[in-house]
Amino acid sequence: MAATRSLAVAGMRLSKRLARLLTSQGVLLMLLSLAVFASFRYETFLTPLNLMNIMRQNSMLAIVALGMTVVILSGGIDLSVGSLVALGGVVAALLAGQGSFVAIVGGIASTTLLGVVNGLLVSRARLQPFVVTLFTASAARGLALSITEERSIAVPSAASGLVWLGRGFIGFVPVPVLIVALLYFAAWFMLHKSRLGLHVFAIGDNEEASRLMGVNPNRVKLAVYTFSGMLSGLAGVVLAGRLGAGQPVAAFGWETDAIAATVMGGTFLVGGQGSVFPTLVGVLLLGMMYNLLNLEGTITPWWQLVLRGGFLLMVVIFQQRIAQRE
Amino acid sequence: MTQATRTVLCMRDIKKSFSGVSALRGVDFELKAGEIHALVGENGAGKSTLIKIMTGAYRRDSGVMDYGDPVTFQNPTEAQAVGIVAVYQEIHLVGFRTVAENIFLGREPHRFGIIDRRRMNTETSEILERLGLDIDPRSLVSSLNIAHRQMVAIARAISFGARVLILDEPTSSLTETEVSVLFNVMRRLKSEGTSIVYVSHRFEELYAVCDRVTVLRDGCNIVTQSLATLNRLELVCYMLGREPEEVSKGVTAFAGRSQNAVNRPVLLQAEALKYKKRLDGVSIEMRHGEIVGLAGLLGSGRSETVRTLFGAEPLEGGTVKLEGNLLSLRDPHDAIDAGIAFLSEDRKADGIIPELSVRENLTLAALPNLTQWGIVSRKRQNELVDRFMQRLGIKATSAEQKIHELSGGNQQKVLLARWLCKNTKLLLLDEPTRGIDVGAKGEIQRLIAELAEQGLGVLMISSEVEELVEGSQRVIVLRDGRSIAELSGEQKNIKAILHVMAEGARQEGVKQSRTDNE
Amino acid sequence: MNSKKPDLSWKNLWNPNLGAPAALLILYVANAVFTPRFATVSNTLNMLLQVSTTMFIAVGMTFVIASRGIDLTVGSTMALVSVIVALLIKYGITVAISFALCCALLVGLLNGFLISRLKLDPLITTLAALILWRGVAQVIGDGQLVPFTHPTFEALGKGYLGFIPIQVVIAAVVIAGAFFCIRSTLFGRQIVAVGGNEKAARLAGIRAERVKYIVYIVSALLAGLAGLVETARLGMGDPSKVGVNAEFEAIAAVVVGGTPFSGGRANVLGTVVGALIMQVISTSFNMLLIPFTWSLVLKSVIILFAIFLQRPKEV
Amino acid sequence: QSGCVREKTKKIVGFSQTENIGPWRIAETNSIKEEAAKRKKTYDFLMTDAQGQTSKQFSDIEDLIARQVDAIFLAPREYEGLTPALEAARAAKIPVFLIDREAAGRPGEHFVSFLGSDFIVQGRRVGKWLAQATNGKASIVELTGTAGSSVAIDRAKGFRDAIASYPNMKIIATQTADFSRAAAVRVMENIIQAKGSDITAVYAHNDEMALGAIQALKSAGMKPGKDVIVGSIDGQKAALEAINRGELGVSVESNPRFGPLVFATMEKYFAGKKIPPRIILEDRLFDVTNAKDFVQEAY
Ligand SMILES: Nc1ncnc2c1ncn2[C@@H]1O[C@H](COP(=O)(O)OP(=O)(O)OP(=O)(O)O)[C@@H](O)[C@H]1O
Ligand SMILES: Nc1ncnc2c1ncn2[C@@H]1O[C@H](COP(=O)(O)OP(=O)(O)OP(=O)(O)O)[C@@H](O)[C@H]1O
Ligand SMILES: [Mg+2]
Ligand SMILES: [Mg+2]
Repeated sequence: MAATRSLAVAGMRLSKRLARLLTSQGVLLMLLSLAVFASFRYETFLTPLNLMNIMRQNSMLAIVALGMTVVILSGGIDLSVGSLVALGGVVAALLAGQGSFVAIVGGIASTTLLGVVNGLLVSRARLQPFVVTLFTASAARGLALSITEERSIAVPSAASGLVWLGRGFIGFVPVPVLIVALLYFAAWFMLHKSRLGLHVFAIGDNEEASRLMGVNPNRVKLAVYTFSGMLSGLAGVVLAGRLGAGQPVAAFGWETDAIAATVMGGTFLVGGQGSVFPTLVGVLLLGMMYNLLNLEGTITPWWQLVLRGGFLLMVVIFQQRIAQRE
Repeated sequence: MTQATRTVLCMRDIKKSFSGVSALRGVDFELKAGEIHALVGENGAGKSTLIKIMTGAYRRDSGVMDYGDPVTFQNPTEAQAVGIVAVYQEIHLVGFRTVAENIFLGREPHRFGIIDRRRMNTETSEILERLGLDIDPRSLVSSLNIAHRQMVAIARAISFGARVLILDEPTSSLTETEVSVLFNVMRRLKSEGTSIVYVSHRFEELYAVCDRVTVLRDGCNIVTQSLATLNRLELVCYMLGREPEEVSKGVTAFAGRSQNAVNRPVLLQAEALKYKKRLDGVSIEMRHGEIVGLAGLLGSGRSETVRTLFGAEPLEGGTVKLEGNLLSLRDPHDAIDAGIAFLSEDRKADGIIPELSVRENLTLAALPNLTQWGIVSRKRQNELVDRFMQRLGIKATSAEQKIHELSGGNQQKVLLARWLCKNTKLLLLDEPTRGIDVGAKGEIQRLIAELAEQGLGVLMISSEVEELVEGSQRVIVLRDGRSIAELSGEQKNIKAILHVMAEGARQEGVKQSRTDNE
Repeated sequence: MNSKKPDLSWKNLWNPNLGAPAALLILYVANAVFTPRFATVSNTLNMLLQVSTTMFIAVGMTFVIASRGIDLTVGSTMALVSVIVALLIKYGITVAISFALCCALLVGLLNGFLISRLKLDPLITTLAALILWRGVAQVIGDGQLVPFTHPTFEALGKGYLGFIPIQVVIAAVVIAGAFFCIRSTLFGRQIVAVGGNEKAARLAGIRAERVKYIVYIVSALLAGLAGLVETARLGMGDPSKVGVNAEFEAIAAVVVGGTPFSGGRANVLGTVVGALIMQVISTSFNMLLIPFTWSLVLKSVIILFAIFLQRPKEV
Repeated sequence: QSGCVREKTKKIVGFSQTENIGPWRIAETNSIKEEAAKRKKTYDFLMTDAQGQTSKQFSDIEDLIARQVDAIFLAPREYEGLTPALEAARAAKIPVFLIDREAAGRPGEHFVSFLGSDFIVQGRRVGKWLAQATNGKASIVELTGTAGSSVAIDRAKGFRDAIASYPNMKIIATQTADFSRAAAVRVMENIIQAKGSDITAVYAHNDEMALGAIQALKSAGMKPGKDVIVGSIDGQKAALEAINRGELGVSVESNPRFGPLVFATMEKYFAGKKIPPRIILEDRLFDVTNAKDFVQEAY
């Protein structure tokens, strides 16, 4: 009796594992099939240059989406990431005269600070994350525009470290791609191996229960919003290095792309379930879509919007189907 | 025998109010070393609130708490750190994390912040084994049934090696065997010097394990006394604040009710119900005015049976006839239209709409009847609410109070009223008296019997076998998703039911339930 | 006995529900003092005029959020309606308006289908639909502005009833209707029940699926109405700029007004107050000629403070 | 099928557009597309849309390079931020022609040539015209374009240059209306509330906003063209019609029809001819004297 039950439990766990694997590999599957389609249709798709382009172009969004994923896992949402990217880039560009190190640290510090503000408002003041970050987003955008007097700030070529961060290579690997790889591994490790990570999942799943069991939700929330703010700043710095300029109007709408990538990766918006690597796949899927539209090059912009919206919807439905099968 | 003299925890003049409504009005409470201290009282007396103040889950408005030194806990973590651990009334676990993660949440074995999962899992296995539980530490909590979740919550609390262990109605969803395992553990902990606060509405349990009892009523402590010197009747009187002669005798309020519905017309015929792997041939036939009990072990499919009858789960086979009419039950709406009502076992998830008022919750199902041209008549709504709040004795500051602010028992009454204020023919009750105090329980049982006398058919699930024996005319026993026996008359006794539940229907003289019909 | 501490009683006196009206009052009074020509009839009417399209959407959004959803498509719906009505107005006002509203209905139906039938998450679904419908609007209008002249239709956005702009009158009617609907109708109560606890509502016989369907349709239709008014006011259809960010303004109005995201409560009057707060801020910033960039910062800070005033009490 | 396998006989031209919002941009895109369609036999044409984002435009150019185009037409989002993209194109030996806005970099090195209008001059011309029309005495409301865009910055600068020499011309309010008619109506309404009849002139960074402002003025009971003189830039059809109605005072042309010129320049380049580093378009000025004659050909 007991044996059959434990066997049943084991079986159930196996099938759940499989389903979860599919949820993450569902997007991977889509990504691969899209890639296969593209390599037949466009002879230039499978060139090393194009593939590197895709990875490099999307590394900033990937960084932002990582922060978003962690916030979403904790049951929150962060709409301020786009504005923070702009702010981080602008601050870095303004400080670039003082040397790369100052610029990079300054850029990241400024957004980390705003991440802390988000975290405090959400945790201490118990405000709803959607609203808090909606308004810190517009505040940060306003700040970025104000301190630059609405202009883009060129990064002087003297700030070689900053430029290297955005455009450099180590061996044949672009630096931004390397940063993304490191960050995702670190975040994966943090989420699945550390106490903090477990607590992120726990409060995202059931905050009240976690609180009663001795998790301090305020501290965890503060941590995730700070983390997200920090990553946005980093993405902004990398972007400034890549473009050679800090732009107050940069990264408009990245928050929705980041959310879309997270959801495409199968992380549930209610929190508590999901992982980071699928988000990366989601980012690449989004990026590849843009890349293909460019390679095709003849679709009018409005049809591009229709295709994007339709495609996103399709992925979401697909994910839902897989999740329901569980 | 432990000499229970030293005081571990002492609370004086604790006050707490929620947005102006007093839950506690100056409670004193004293817990001695190595005792099991029962905390009893009607629904809404303030037991859970007192417990949450002990652990820092709520902040008290005033009063002192002495735990060696005067202490004020800001949150449950601080209380845990000094050895005060609680299992709360609503099971508080994190669904999509594993059993081991839940048991160690907030105090994971770790090195530089990195969790030692192997140690966590092995220690969890040990803890579960000690409780006689066969659960994989790595399975997700959401995949467990309520009883197992409850046991996991208890295991978690026990594993702290706490000085003070608080159990708020831990047994409300456990079976007898699990309860006895729990009691053995409690006795052992007691012998090791742990003090336990134990909340339950089941008196046998109190007398089985508890040393002393504190009775709360309306946010005040009425008495603290050794249970050995207090008999049941006195205890009930303290709880209800009434004189002994007012309090009726008998185990349940069903006792002595007329039980005669043989001549009434047939109400429900459900045959060979099938649903996923959980139900595989359940047949039920019942008449107007009949109370039929549904017995079975945990997971035997009782809840699924009533849920499919109500259209809450899609039926995958079998037929349901009400008064001879074949029903097609696609969703609860269809069932309600046909005159079926359903009270779920999970009040919080399936019953109440927390942010809405008592009035809205009570009239929710009846709303279409109170509506003309799409507009809800406030007047008729109020009349209805007044009538039923009075008839069921619902305790609330007003009909406009939010339902989540009521205590569990009163919430249950509101939910029952939700169906009574509509014309129903068949009432499906899943654990209608779970977590409800004696007073309210009696009222609800009386009410059920009264309704049956008026011609309503009642199909009732209960884990308390006495309730089934005394309350129902017939008891149908389920096992592994099948109806295996039907007991009535002489056969309908506790021993027989338990036997069939556990062993199947091979006992002589027990009528086999018919899957083929006459 | 009566030795209550003053700060305690103040805390008890303070009702978070009063946060939004109090903020509105403070803002209005402060502006009346500091901003020249602010507290005049004409300026007040001007503010009401400007806020009315936001009001339509915000009222619809209140319904959606009360049912524990969210609808980001409203801005794109406005754009869609805008192009369609501008393109069709030459076939007569009835044809144009009814066809445009049918398209809005379609948007609502699709949202409803995806969210209540396929059980997709509303945020991501309507986000995708937002992109999709904006694209469709541009495809239909070929990205171009569609100018037209039709005095009767334009009156919807430019006309006056007595001295009150017609759109303000319509907004007042919509608000009154919505208030009544939430408060006294079966449908209103069902929305709140579904938002409060969908499972329980279903078990009480409410067809939650249908309720959600209708909620998204109502929201889309109100967005369509906003699109009509906006188009009439501009005298042209504009698929790319009409309704940009309208969804966020509406959501902000709803939340500032005290309807929580967690659903189960709908405060229509609160939403009205919320929308007014935001309008007062932007009008006064325009009038005080505060540079746009700084006004973004200031506005956010003020609104965050208004929300902070309404934060839930701790137990 | 331009997207499919490449025919080696044809050259590919890629056009990276900033965004496709508003009549002006769309007219520009259409002009280039039409011109490309005329040369279908000799050129394949690809177009990308950066949706107003420099970072996307950078990626678009990278994609065009990966696609191995033979020439790139670039309508930059902004002056700063595209230099690395231009460098990448240079490394891939792909000539770039900047149109309508400049980008940081050296002509002949990072890009072949810049073709376009001078936004500062456009602003200056409106300023001058207004000064004459108002006899050097005006209280001006300025409606600026999208915050942070170089066009808005340049048109503001040129205008200020022009009125600097007139002490009685004052800008009494400057607010952004995002190049959009809807936003302009709103913003103007609010400014009218604040300034009322003080306003005697409006300078809008594009025609769309001017039309919005005119609408707001009319509904406030003021007479554009009489009480308030309105000047703007772009020269789109609706604006010329407004000039004919007497509501709009002036619209300085900002010609969006780059197609013929940019293709011609590219062909010259391929033919090995020398290309000047800046090709500045002659922008016309439309006012009541000539608007009638051009209203038909306007976009
Ligand atoms: N969060 C809350 N908000 C408002 N009122 C509350 C809250 N929690 C409890 N109350 C009120 O406090 C009183 C005591 O409730 P409590 O839950 O402590 O009762 P209880 O003795 O545990 O009852 P039960 O046996 O039903 O569990 C009740 O009247 C209840 O309405
Ligand atoms: N395969 C399963 N996966 C998840 N949960 C299950 C599974 N099988 C049974 N359960 C849960 O086990 C519990 C008991 O099942 P069921 O409700 O059918 O039995 P019951 O006799 O009514 O028990 P109870 O006394 O808890 O009401 C239910 O809550 C059900 O959800
Ligand atoms: Mg309780
Ligand atoms: Mg059950």
